[in-house]
Amino acid sequence: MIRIQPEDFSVDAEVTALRRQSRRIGAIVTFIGLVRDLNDDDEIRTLFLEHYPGMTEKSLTKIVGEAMQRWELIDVTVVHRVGRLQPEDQIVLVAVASGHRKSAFAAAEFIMDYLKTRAPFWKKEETATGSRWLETRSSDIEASAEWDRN
Amino acid sequence: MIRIQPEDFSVDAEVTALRRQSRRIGAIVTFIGLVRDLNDDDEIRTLFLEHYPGMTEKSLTKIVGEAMQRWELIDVTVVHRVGRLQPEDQIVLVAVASGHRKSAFAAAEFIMDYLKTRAPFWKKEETATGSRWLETRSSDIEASAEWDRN
Amino acid sequence: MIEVLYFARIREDLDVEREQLEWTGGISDVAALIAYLCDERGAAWSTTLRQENLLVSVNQAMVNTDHQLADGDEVAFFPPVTGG
Amino acid sequence: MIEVLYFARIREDLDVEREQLEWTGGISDVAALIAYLCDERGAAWSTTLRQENLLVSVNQAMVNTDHQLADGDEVAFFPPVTGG
Repeated sequence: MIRIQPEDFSVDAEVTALRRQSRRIGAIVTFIGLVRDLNDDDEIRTLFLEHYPGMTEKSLTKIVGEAMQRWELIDVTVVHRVGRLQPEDQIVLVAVASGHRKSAFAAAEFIMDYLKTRAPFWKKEETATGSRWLETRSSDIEASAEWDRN
Repeated sequence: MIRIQPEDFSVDAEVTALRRQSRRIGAIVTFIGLVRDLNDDDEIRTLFLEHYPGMTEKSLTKIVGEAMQRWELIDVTVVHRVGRLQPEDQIVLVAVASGHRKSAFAAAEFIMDYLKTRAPFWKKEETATGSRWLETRSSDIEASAEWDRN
Repeated sequence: MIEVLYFARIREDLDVEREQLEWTGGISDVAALIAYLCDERGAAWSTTLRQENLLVSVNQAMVNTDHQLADGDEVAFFPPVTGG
Repeated sequence: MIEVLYFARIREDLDVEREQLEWTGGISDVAALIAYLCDERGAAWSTTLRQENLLVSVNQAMVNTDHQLADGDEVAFFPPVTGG
């Protein structure tokens, strides 16, 4: 299940829904991304998240599909927020349910690494000294490229 | 925070408590282990979890300490249930809070891999055809040995 | 007709969110579309659309600038993504 | 005095959960303790305590069978762990 929304999400509600999919789930790995209070030493006031309606959903569907092909998974949930967020707000949830933990860990990390470099979302930080669009981290580009090689 | 208890736990409550530790948390990775309905093709009726009070807590504290030394983490929660569990019950929660996702993913997997081979817990399955103590999976031994080499 | 969308920093730099362009055979591929826009609209557009890290999608799939265009295509220009 | 604890399958096989043994210099290390128990209690104990994958802890830390014992130690025997 893939959802993009301005509203906050409940990790418990999403994990509960995921658990209802099957009685064979032995492992659930979740990733929760939060707005950090400090980023490169400027105090963040708010974070604005823009996306490309339609293409973003397609990208996430493709990324999740690739994960389901690489590993034996039971189900995957991705929820990503857009719009104006505050420090400590939840940004993204990836939850992967699987029979065993190894595939759940690998798939959750894979989905986050690909999401960071391939899904059309853009972050703008608004600080006391003005606003700026974030640049892609080189560590994110490397993490994604690593999966391409394996 | 490390806890061993017969009672169920709330993922939301644990994650919320973890988030209160710091405003610099950018990533939380959680692992939830569940009792699967089927294991090696016998239908599980109940799962009995035994531990070594005192040593189990020490082992988990040591494992978490090793993770904190290997990676830059903000905080770690481990909750492990003992006693009689039913299919679909939660067994274990590992939640790792960090500034960035890479260390959170690695540390959560490390803690689970070490917990599986080093923390004194023992599972007994009670099925329609009798009861049996589970054997350590060779894949768990390999996963733990892999960290020893790196 | 070609629908052109602009996102994030690109949208702000050019001060346009979306527009429709008459499709002519001359705009054969993405590179030709970029050349057309830069020629017609001047320096600011050239600076923005000739950035090395500019990303382009056609019909919501990432493409290279040699991707062929057809009447009715939806083209989008945007910077490297930073979600998650 | 040495406190000896038995867990899981080992506890069930030997039908004992914990016991206290008089400490004598003769029981110098874990191997000597195992030898003492097997000699004194017979075949079932030998089978169980001589299993290749038997784990031993002293004072709640994993040890090898050459670990020296001292008066007041807490020794535990258990099978490979299966938590998580």
